[in-house]
Amino acid sequence: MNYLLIFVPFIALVLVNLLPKKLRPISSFLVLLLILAAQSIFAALAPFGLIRAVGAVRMEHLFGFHLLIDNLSLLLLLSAGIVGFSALMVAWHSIKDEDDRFNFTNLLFILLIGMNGISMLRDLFSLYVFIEAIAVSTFIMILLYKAREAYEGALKYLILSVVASVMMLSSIALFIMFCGGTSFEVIKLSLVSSGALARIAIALFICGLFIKGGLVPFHGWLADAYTSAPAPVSVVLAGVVTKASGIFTLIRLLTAVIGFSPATKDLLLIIGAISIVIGALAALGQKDIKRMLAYSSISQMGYILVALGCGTRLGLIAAAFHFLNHAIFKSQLFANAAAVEEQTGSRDLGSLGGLAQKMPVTGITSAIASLSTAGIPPLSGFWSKLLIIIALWVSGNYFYAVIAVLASLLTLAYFLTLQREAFFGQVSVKVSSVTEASAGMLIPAVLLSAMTVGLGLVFPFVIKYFVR
Amino acid sequence: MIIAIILLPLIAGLISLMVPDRLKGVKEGIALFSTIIGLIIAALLFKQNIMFTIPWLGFGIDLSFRLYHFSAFILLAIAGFGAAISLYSVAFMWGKEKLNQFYAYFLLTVAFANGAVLANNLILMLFFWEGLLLTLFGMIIIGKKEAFKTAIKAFVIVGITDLCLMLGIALTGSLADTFTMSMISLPTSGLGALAFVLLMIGAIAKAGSMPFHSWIPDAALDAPLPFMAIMPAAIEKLLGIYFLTRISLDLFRLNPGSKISLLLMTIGALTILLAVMMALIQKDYKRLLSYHAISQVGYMILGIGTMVPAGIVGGLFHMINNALYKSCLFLSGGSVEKQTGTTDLSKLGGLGKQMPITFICFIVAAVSISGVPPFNGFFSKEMIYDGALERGWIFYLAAVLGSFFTAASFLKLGHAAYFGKSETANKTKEASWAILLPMIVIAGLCVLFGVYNPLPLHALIQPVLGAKLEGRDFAGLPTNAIIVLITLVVLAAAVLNHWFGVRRTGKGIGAADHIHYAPGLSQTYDLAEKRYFDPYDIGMKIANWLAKLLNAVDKAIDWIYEKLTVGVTFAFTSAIRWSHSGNVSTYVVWSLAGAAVAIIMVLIR
Amino acid sequence: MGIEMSQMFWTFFIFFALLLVEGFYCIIVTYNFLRVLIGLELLMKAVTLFIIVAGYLSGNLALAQSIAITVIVIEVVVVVVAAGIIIGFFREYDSLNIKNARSMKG
Amino acid sequence: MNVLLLLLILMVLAGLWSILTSLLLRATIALALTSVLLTVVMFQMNAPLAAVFELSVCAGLISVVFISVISLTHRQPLKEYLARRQKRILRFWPLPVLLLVVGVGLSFVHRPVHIMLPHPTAFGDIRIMMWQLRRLDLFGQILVLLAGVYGVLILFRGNKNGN
Repeated sequence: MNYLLIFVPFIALVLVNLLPKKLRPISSFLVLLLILAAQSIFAALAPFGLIRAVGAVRMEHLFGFHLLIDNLSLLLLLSAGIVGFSALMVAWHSIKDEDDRFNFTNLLFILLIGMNGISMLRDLFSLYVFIEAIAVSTFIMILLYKAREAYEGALKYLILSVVASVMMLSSIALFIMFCGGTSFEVIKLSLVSSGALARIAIALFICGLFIKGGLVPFHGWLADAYTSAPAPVSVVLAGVVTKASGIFTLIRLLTAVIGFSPATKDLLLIIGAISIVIGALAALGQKDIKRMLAYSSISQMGYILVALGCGTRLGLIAAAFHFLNHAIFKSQLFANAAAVEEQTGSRDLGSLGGLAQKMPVTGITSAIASLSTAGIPPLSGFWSKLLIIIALWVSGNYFYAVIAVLASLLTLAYFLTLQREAFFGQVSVKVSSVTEASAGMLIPAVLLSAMTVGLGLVFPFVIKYFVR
Repeated sequence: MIIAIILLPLIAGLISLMVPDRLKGVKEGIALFSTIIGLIIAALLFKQNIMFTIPWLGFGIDLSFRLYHFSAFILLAIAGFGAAISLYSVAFMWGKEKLNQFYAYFLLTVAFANGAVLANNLILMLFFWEGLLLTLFGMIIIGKKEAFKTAIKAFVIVGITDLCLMLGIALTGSLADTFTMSMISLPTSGLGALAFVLLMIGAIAKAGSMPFHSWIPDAALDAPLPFMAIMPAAIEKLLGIYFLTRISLDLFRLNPGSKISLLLMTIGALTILLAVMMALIQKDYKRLLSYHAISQVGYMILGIGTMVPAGIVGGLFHMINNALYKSCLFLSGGSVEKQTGTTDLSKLGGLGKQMPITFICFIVAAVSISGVPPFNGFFSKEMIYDGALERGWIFYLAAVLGSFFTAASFLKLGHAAYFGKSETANKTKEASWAILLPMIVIAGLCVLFGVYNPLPLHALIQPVLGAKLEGRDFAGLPTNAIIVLITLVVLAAAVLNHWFGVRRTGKGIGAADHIHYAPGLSQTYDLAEKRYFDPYDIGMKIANWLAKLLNAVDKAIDWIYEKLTVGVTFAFTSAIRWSHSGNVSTYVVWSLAGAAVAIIMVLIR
Repeated sequence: MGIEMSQMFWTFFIFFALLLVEGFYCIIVTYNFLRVLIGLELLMKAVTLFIIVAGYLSGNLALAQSIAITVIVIEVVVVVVAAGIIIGFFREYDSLNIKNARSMKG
Repeated sequence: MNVLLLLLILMVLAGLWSILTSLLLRATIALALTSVLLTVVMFQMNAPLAAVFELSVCAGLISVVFISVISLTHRQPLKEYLARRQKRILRFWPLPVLLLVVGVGLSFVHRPVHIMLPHPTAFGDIRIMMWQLRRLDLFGQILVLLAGVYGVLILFRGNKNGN
């Protein structure tokens, strides 16, 4: 099963490209949709023992490397499946040109393989390679339409991404020198006896991941890249890609390799708190829907980070749960933004207004996702924030707990601004003839907001998923 | 059994959500059936004691339910209202849109409320508590087209207070080292006080007290009427006061002299007065009632806040009484709306003849809420007065004043709606039996609980306090004759005031003018009028001014919710925006600086 | 080996650091995207050097070489993609000046 | 060791040249020179395979890429270029100073470091290492290359609208 998760998409990618030209776009779309759906179902059901990971034993000799699935991997597999599915649905309707669409599916294939790889890897350098594969395909995805702005966003992302690579590779070199290898077991074994330079290596790698995940003050590229990316790309980018290469890898690293030392905890807490506050404040001042969502993304990553910074099991569960929630509601919000942009041709909050009357489904779903992000009960986002705050409080980080609560008010403030400017109030002149988006755009939004509500309502069972 | 009462409405709700709108009668059947079965189960469960715990998530979060006399009593009340209101909804909502959603939310509300009452674990309770918020959101949003904004407003206000509740629960849990409610007993000092206040905010916000009330009047206009009868008037109140009583009596060791008690009483007194003054100037049937729904909570909070047996028993008794007469009032409003098509008081009038049964039910409920003996509101209010007087005359004064205004506003309401004339009055017919039956039953209960008050007090309320009752029995007639006398005087004053008001202004209730300006009467009371005129006018001016001020306060609360955050953070925001210059070099420098700081941190720790 | 090894490490480390300083300085100070790309290249050179040094000093040269080769492959892909973006940027703005890439701010 | 030291100093100087020179073409050549020097350093350190890669890919391919980008984009008039040349000194004079300060400063730091010997399971042979133990990296490389291929397809394809 483990190998299938990366080889099936790979083989499918190759096969799809061998097809006659006419068949390519539709077949690649359908195949990828199928794979994503299968992956989501697998990841959702696997923890309950409903699907067995079959045939995982003998394959190792064939490929000669280890891919291990644990519950953390399933989390990323699930998020990648759900978000990829939604992005693909959005892409099918918002990308008009067939070639562009085909290129998008191809790159999404690569992203999917990359993320699946990341979820199962047990080697620091292989992790880096997969992260880089994701990054390269992301640069290209941002430039899918070759829009004027997109060059700027892609270049900023590229430059900071190389800086991140430099940090991570230096750290890998230090690990080779002071631990004698790059696989998780080797590093973990020798980390105990290592000195200051190994600790610097850890810090460097974490900083590289911070850049990839867009935490303050490493976040400069994030808002520009998200804003300038085409609609379906920003769905997948904000929903899971940067989180997979940044935050997820960090969780993996912390749990499997380096553990929680007081210094790491402090680092996570401080960076997390700064990200929460700065991200939320920056989002408050935005006029562009996507940019606002991008900054909100930074702030939400901060929440995950402070939860990790507790260093407790509960904190870890909270972080994982928030990771999933964020994947769901943020990709949904970007899907909504895509629908708004598609129908009105504008993302500027100043020129929108009263859209809830014209686009009721988009209005309600985006309200649900916004409120979930802000941690308004009983939506799923509330539960993860509750867990984060409890985790912070129980582990004695009262100051950070208070920051987390206050910042969730800020979150509420900027989302209310968004709702008020875009969806409430008088129907502005510009949108007076707007109609609801097409069904294809709405399906992911409705699906994802149903998930938000559903996860909130069956929270007890969801949390069991993570406790396992 | 204990699980069944949660699961039954839950499943019924989910089923009715799936029933398409075309199939008429199916959803109604499901709702009626499940609520009546629920009522039977609740009756069977009554007087039982069950503890039910299965270990669950770890971290002290267990699937733990506890049935004892208090929760059984609330359970019974919820089931009763559920049955009555589902019967009413069948008639009221027949043929409207989005019925499957309405019944689904309604049944889910009942299910979550049952769960919240039964839960013996704070986190589990919070879970059900939040479920209610979702159904609240859903209920409002299926109303009118503009309901979207109101729904968000309600969601945000209740959501924020629930955040407080959540913090309170986290704090309580860490202070008490357990989330199991029956094992918590904390002092209210230091962090304990903070925890109590946080939990209290959640509880009184659910009950709809000031300053968390402002969504209720809006929702009164936008949401379907049975929703108002069940959510703000009955179930939320029951839950909020239930939880407030639980935290004040069980979870925390409160004593009468404490600051917390003072805080509760102040909130109660302010809520009574401010909301009732707002009610006085309303011109819409439902909106007027919804402000009373807020004001009556004040009595309960005041009663429980006194922390003396008379007050607590009074508060709880008032809770059940209020649920009765307030839902009866809302139902009467719905009946009027159904028959006349409007709730605007200036368009209503003369309905008393055309809708006699509704009128009688309204009168019963109105005199109950005004505290006229021997109806139920009278007895519970007397107890609250008794308790309040024990703690300070100022609270007593507030309660009595509130009573005065309550009576005055209901006189106005009844006068405007049921007496006099209007264009539509003659064409109006009495409502159908399914609408009348719940009203009659509830009105009957109002009388029963008043005339034979030992029944509710002995069977339902006094066991809750147990040893804290100090052996006293509040059943029967009130013991303090002076308080009764004052009450009667106040009621008489209200009637007088109404009479003068109608005489003086003649507005809103214009149909009654000719009686008051009849030649013989006006000369007889000329002198009295001259003497009474000025204080009354000034009084009314002050009242108006206060009402306007309160309106401003109301607006200000809205403003804080919506604007102030933006204003305060604007400076920060613009500074941050300025620093994001779009220059990639800057971003690289930030990253490097961040990495440097990280490395230094790692090295020095 | 002890002290001698230690000395060698610090010597190599100094050169690694100098190359990093050059690279970052180039990224931060120059106005031309191609020069920024040259700065990035210098950083990658520094890192490749450091990886090989790590393998050389710890006797783990096989691992270090295989890692270095992978890094070089990735590096060339990134540079090619970057070159493509820069050419597109030039077509769009008719200039390579980095100051043109400041339209998104705030 | 002395040879290594010399090569490294040369490498830093070549890097410095590539930054300080005012002509882009020269900068590219300087970068290639840096690459070549790195190759020699790698040979000196007994890493021939990586060295060959570095030489062929970095010194060769990347230089070609750079030069083609320059030829596609470089349209600066000579006058402007000469004017800018004067200002460049203002921006770049701190670099050599900075390098000196960093170099001298770091040379005072001599803490003993504990270098770990290779893990017992590690293989000394690069071929075994690469083809048998690090297959996942190879798979990752294929992914990166695939992404690069799509990048070239998308980025170098002319705009459909004919621009």
